Amino acid sequence: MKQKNDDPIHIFSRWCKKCGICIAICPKNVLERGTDGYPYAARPDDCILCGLCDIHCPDYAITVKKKKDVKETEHEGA
Amino acid sequence: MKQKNDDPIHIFSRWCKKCGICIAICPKNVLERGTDGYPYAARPDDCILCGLCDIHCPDYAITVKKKKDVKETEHEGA
Amino acid sequence: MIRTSETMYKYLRPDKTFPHVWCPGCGIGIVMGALVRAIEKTGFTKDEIVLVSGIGCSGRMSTYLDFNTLHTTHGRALSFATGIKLANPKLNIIVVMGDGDATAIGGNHLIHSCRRNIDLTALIVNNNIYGMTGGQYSPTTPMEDKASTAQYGSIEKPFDICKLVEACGASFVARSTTYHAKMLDALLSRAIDKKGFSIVEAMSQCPVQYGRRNKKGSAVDMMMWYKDNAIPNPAFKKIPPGEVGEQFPVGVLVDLDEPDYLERYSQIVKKAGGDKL
Amino acid sequence: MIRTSETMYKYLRPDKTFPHVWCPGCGIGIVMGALVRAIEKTGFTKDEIVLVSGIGCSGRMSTYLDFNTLHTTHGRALSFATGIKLANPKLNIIVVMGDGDATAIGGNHLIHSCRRNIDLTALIVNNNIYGMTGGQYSPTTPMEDKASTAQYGSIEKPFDICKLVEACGASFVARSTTYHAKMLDALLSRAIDKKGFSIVEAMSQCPVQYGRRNKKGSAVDMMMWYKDNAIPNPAFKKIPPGEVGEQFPVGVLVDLDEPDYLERYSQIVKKAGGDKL
Amino acid sequence: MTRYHLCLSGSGGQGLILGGALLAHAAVRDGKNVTMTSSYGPEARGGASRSNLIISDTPIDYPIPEKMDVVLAMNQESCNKFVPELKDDGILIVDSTLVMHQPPIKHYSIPFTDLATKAGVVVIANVIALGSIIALTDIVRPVSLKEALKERIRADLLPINEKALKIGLGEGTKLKKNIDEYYTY
Amino acid sequence: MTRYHLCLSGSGGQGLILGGALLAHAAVRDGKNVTMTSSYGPEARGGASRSNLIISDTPIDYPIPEKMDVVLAMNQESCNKFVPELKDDGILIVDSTLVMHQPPIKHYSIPFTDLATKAGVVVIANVIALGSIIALTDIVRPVSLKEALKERIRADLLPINEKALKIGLGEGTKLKKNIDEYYTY
Amino acid sequence: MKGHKELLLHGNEACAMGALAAGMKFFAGYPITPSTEIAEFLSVELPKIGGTFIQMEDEISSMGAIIGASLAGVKSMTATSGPGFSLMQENLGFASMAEIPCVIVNVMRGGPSTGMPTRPSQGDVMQSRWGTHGAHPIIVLSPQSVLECYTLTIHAFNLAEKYRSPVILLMDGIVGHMWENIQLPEKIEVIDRPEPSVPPDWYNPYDNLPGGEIVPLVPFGEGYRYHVTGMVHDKSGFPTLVHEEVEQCLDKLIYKIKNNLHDIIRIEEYMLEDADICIVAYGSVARSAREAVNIARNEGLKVGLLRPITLWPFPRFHLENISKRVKLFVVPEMNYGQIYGEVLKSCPKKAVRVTRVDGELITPAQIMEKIEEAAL
Amino acid sequence: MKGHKELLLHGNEACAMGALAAGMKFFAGYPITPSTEIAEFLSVELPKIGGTFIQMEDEISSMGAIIGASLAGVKSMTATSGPGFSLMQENLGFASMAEIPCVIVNVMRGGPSTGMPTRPSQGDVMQSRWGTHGAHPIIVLSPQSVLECYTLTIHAFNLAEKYRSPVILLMDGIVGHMWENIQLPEKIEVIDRPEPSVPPDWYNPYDNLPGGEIVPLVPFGEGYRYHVTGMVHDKSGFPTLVHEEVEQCLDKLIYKIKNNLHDIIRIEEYMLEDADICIVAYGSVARSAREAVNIARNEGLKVGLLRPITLWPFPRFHLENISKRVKLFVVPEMNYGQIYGEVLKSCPKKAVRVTRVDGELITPAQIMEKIEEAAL
Ligand SMILES: Cc1ncc(C[n+]2csc(CCOP(=O)(O)OP(=O)(O)O)c2C)c(N)n1
Ligand SMILES: Cc1ncc(C[n+]2csc(CCOP(=O)(O)OP(=O)(O)O)c2C)c(N)n1
Ligand code: SF4
Ligand code: SF4
Ligand code: SF4
Ligand code: SF4
Ligand code: SF4
Ligand code: SF4
Ligand SMILES: [Mg+2]
Ligand SMILES: [Mg+2]
Repeated sequence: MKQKNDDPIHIFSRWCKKCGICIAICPKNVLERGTDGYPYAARPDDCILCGLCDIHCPDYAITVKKKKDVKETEHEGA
Repeated sequence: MKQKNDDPIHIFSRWCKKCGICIAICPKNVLERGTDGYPYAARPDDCILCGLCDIHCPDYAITVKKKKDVKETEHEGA
Repeated sequence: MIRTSETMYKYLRPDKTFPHVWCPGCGIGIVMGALVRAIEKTGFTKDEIVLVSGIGCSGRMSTYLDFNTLHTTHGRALSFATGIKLANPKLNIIVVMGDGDATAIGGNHLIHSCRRNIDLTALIVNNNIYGMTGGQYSPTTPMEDKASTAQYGSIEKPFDICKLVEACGASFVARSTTYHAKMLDALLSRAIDKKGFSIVEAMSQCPVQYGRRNKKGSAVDMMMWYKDNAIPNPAFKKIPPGEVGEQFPVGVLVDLDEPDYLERYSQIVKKAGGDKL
Repeated sequence: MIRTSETMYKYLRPDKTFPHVWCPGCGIGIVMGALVRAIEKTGFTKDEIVLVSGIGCSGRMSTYLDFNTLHTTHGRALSFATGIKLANPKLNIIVVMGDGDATAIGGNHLIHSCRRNIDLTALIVNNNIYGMTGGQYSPTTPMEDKASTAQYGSIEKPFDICKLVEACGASFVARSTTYHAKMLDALLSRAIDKKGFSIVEAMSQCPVQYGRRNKKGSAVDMMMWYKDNAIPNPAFKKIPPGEVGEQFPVGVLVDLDEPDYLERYSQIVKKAGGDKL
Repeated sequence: MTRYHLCLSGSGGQGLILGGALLAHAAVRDGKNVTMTSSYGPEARGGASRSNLIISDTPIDYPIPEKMDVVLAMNQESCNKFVPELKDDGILIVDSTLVMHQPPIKHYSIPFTDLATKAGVVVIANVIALGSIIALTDIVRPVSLKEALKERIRADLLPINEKALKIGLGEGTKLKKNIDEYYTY
Repeated sequence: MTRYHLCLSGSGGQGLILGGALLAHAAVRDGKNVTMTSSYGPEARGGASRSNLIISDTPIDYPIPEKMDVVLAMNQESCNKFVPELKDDGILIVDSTLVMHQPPIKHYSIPFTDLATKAGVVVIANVIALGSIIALTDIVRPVSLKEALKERIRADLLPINEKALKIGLGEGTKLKKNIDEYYTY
Repeated sequence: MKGHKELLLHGNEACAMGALAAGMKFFAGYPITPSTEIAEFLSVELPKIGGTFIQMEDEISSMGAIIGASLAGVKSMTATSGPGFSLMQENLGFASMAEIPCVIVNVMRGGPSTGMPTRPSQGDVMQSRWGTHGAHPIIVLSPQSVLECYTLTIHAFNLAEKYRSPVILLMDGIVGHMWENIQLPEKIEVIDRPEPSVPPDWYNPYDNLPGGEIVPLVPFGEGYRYHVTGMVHDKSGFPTLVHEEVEQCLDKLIYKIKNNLHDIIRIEEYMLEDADICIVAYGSVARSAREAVNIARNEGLKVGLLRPITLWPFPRFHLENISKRVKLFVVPEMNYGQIYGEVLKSCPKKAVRVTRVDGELITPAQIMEKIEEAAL
Repeated sequence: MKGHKELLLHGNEACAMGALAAGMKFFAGYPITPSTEIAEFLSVELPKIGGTFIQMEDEISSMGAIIGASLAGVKSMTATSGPGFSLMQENLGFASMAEIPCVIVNVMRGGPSTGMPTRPSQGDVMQSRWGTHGAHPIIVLSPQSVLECYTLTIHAFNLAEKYRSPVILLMDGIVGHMWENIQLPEKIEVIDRPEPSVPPDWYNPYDNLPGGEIVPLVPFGEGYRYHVTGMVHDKSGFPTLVHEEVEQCLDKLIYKIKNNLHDIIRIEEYMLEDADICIVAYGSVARSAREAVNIARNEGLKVGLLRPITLWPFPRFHLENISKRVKLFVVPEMNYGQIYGEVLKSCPKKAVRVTRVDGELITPAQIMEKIEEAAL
């Protein structure tokens, strides 16, 4: 699944082992398993940047932007 | 110290190590340390045959007659 | 909140191969992430940290992290760590052990480290099994669960690690799970900061050797089980004994304020006049 | 009441040299007397009893008593005993260990025997010191007491053996002292009769290696100290924590009703069909 | 005297040791002598895994096959690593689901893992591969392998494994017929 | 060349290792070479105990004295055991408090333990014995032994030990003067 | 045509089956690669026959437990690899000293220390002889095939009972982890513990009987109450320091083995009759060596093989006899030359070694290289 | 006239003092007869200089702790006897493999097993070489006197640091428990751990440097973060199975010792120049042997003594040189002939042994008996 550059979540599939933990742990149901087995952000806009997927990924394969980063971006955008 | 044959307490000095435990433990103050260091029954008549000296001797060197034995003897004597 | 993935790049050894060796869904990676976040919080430099590990899946942590690392013999990590700490008290020592490592072959060193209150941080990754050697039962495998050497179900009563170390006098005892990863890093940073022997038990899923054999479902299912059964200690204490079931307490379980071994040893040195040199 | 001295002739090996090797006033002899009375009470024949001991002053008991006796390596008595018991469940196994034997080098076997609830009776002769090797501190030497390797006073927190084994799941735990010799034999006979792992800690004076160095007076003085400080458990529980001081509880401390290892193993055998042979 | 050297290679969880054992069992049923050795990564768990077989009419002394008649490579790493052990006229079979960079020599390329996933469970990829190997080489008789399955596979898993064998045999037979088509360079 | 072989023997608690060390120290002060070896019962604690000394003007190779110039026996068992090691003209000294059956050879018999008890503490019997030995043999100078006491004995116990030495020297000197009287057969 | 009971077995599995065939009913162990399959197999099989399997807390206690079980009259064994074998040394010495029959399997992996857990080696040969403190005797057997994993395990139990001694089955990781088709022998000899020939009062468990006959070890609980200790003991089993008793106690340990070398030592000779060069090889390496012999013979070189099946006591006299005939010994080993050292003791001038420590089996070609060098 | 610092010392005490003189600041141990005095002495002395004494729960952890302390940059040691030495074997192998300098003192008592705790022996000589699993190197020194207990302990620390290796001081119980007047040397050489010559990024703790130079071990915490493991490792310290790296790792262990035999091996020769018979003896037995030489010379027999001070690596080349000159080697030992086995490797036809295992020192007369037999 292609990742967009401005997605708050970035999945580094070279390290991902497709365990699905991130998908299950996300409180906002942002992530889904792609047909290739890798997770991807199906609903990136729902993401609240809580970072739970990040800290629960056993393989450090998912990176969530920090809230601050995003806020700044918002400011810039505003 | 000589032991009398009818003493309720018999001290087998070959095994005794003169630790003094029997003397200290006796509730009736029956035993005393002789000049040779070995305990002896200074007041045999005060003995209540409780057996405490017997079970506390670390060297199994002191034997107390069982109450029954004594009673039987008494009967015989009576 | 510290994010694992970013922080990780600072602490992972760049010359190691990733993804790491642990199986898909294995909790050890989550625990290692929490450990790194905890260290990041404490502010210690990499040079000030020594990571000592035993042998086992969890023992492989020492290969990946860029500290002074020591991969000891099976079960003996705490003795090696004791030597390091006493020889150079300035170092902060974290000792990572598996449940087998810490409580089977290494049980004696564990109880004596508690007793001595030696200033180390022990992180026990409890996956209820010997992972590395292929799934034999460990001293924490629940009764009746299966293992490669317990095909008929285990008949041994498991240790409650936290209770055990409490009885031995450990000054800080805490437990968390891979589901409660944030709590885990918070506990770990407290444990590292604590003077004296501190223990954090991290319940961690082994989907491959333990989960599969025991029909515990996927890694996700196992983490959800932690979610359901790990109860914060204050709440846990309120559960009537008859209703505990499989639930277990998490959070800080013991936190004593006692002089550690080194503090006491320095008194000895003073008595002997060795402090005047 | 069973008298020691008489009973003793039935159980002492006639070809051994007496008086025995223990120092004048040493409590081990009293403990051995209590053990013999306890066995006499249980009614087991000498052939049905196996006495396993470790290495140490207390370990010498196995030389003197006319049972099937095994003097193992230091600290490992419980593992040898485990093998005997599982191989022949009909035998009654009593395992005599010193405090060092049982809780220093042998600590791991102790905690695992508790956990497995293996049907053995452990008698730990706790004299708070390594007697045999000349008075080095043991895991039960009280803090600040002196020993040949703690000339400045010990800085290690001692184990409370009974608490430790309780946390490991032992099914019967009791404590007495040489002063309370009658209680000791009563506890020992209960322990022998108990199915499952049972432990009796016998506090025993070592006037020579521990007492002398620590100005505890004679053997008699040390026993009187036991008299003053050993409090029957029910009464002990009522002492407010702040007022406990040096006092410690004696009597039965734990008595659980749980299937022992062999009972559980027989279930396995049944499952596997091995009971049909 | 016929003597075959085989190497089944891949990663830890792919069941290549079991695969080797099945093949070995089948060979024994065919009256052959067999040795099988295996190797793993640096510790007991994880990393690369392989099993090496010798199947021979005569007793086997030195039990390590050095030049291979058949190499099965179930992932990229083992493909890279073990191709050099192939005899000049040896047969290389790769799992095309997992081996992206296929070596520039003649080989059979079959998507075992995909086939397995489609058939229902990924773990039967090994048995599919076995089916293909024996279809392509005649090293053991298919019926012997079927017996071997019966002997070593848990009853409830037998049907799916038998299905796998069939799929593998089918794929192998197809390739054998159209051999040139399926060689990639 | 003078060379003395000594054996101080008794039971575990009688301080014979310390006694040997004191003697050895004194000999070193006198400019001699010394070796001292010791032995115990079957385990570390309890049973018989002995220390063996060689005191010599020249360096010592083989450190075990075989035939003794002096044997001190502080209890019955060691008396029985070590008398055979005495040279024909060797000197046997026994603690008559504890050695009931004295051997039928020439020897000095002194109630060391009784003397010690009378002097206040039983544990100084060893030092009394040392005093007697050096009075009877001139192996080391009394002043050297006094120095040795200072070096190895805790300050608070020094006076009683010095007293013990004096008693021992006195008893020894007495015997030496009246040598024949004190031989028993 | 293959006969009956043709099986495809794993070396470790064959070893476990051999133990069962020998009547082993008690296994205690602690998992370690590459020996774990033995425990795993027995954890399933022992309950089926009412035997005992227990996983202990470590290797020290595993060794303790099998000694205990043997004293209770049950044939017992443990299995481990290098690190665990090191931990067993103290209690192994106890078994030697107290003359307790038991079998210890060491499936050798690459050492020292944690080394290479998944790679085979022959690095513990000297340790198996000298690993514990003090002079002690030991019997060590080395199988070369899956079949021998089975038969030598049975033999190990027989020797253990016969000589009241711990016996070590020293498998290299290749043999332990190899699958091979084997035909189980139809008949096997199983030696059980003999009954005592004297009543309890006459029984001295450590007596020196005339002619070196070995006193049967009566199981605990059968009325023969006696004492067992790791201390030097007299004939009744009690500690002693009496000169003659000490010597008798220790000498007997050595001589009960030494006096029975003919019975204990097994070797295999292959094409040695007319050989100029003798390869000395054991375990899996012997297979490479046999192949090397075949190759060499094809090239017209007179090469033969001596395979010590019993590694300890080492078949020194066989070697000395052969040394009178051959010009050279070639000793290939998966270590730096441990049995090579033993060969040196007989003929220091005539021996060369082939070593390999990287966890791969020595190849016939490597051996041939040395042979051809020598043949020049 | 006696010089300054004339002291009467106990062997164990002298050993402890030697350790302090060498800069040892960390001792971990578990009491055991006859080594306990070393711990007792150091428990008093180490606090006085700010050093660390710790009594561990057993010997396994004692060995672990001294490895840890050494990694933290502090010279460390432990002391034990047979049973404890057996328990230390696993971690001793770790120290070999990970190349951690440390000193282990084994005061040998009668074995095997609990044996004779209060009686001396030389029964652990082979164990000190081969006690742990896997091929590993080791350095073992054997003092003959109280003075050497002091000087060889210092030497042991120096060798440990120089060769990054555990070094064993193998004392027999006689030497350890003997009192003797000694004169401490005025000057001693103390080798401390060298500083690294490269910055952290360039540091490979297990590199094979040209010329066999040994990489300094930088203490943990000084900015050189690296990995230490008991697994076979590459030059940076991480586990490897790559053929060349495996060989380099293991070969280096062996060759760092083998290439420095001239520096490591110490021997003493006494009256050997014109000798027909050479006694090979070490430890306290060497003293009996020297007396025997004197007696023999008085009788006109040309007898000399070779005393290996370094037991391992064994001075084989010295022996071979001497063997060209002498007719016979007589090897007296307080065991059944362990160094005798090494002598056999050089000259099997020329060696006889004198053995004694009852816990008493071999007498000069016993040695003379063998010599006179041979002289006939
Ligand atoms: C002395 C010794 N015994 C046994 C082993 C084999 N071994 C390696 S790891 C391990 C147990 C692993 O279990 P655990 O400690 O729970 O760690 P996990 O793999 O589950 O993380 C064992 C038994 C060994 N390396 N050393
Ligand atoms: C492996 C090993 N380490 C050390 C020793 C030495 N040792 C013998 S008994 C003993 C301790 C004795 O103390 P304890 O167990 O309390 O028994 P006690 O003598 O006090 O009754 C020690 C350390 C040994 N025999 N074996
Ligand atoms: S948790 Fe990590 S490894 Fe697992 S699927 Fe998500 S990104 Fe991949
Ligand atoms: S940051 Fe939170 S909300 Fe966003 S994807 Fe991750 S878990 Fe879901
Ligand atoms: S039996 Fe009782 S009363 Fe009598 S002497 Fe003994 S202790 Fe005293
Ligand atoms: S208690 Fe026993 S040993 Fe002690 S003085 Fe009394 S009789 Fe003697
Ligand atoms: S075996 Fe278990 S613990 Fe080990 S890496 Fe795999 S999942 Fe994790
Ligand atoms: S040393 Fe202590 S424990 Fe040992 S016999 Fe003497 S008094 Fe008893
Ligand atoms: Mg685990
Ligand atoms: Mg004690």
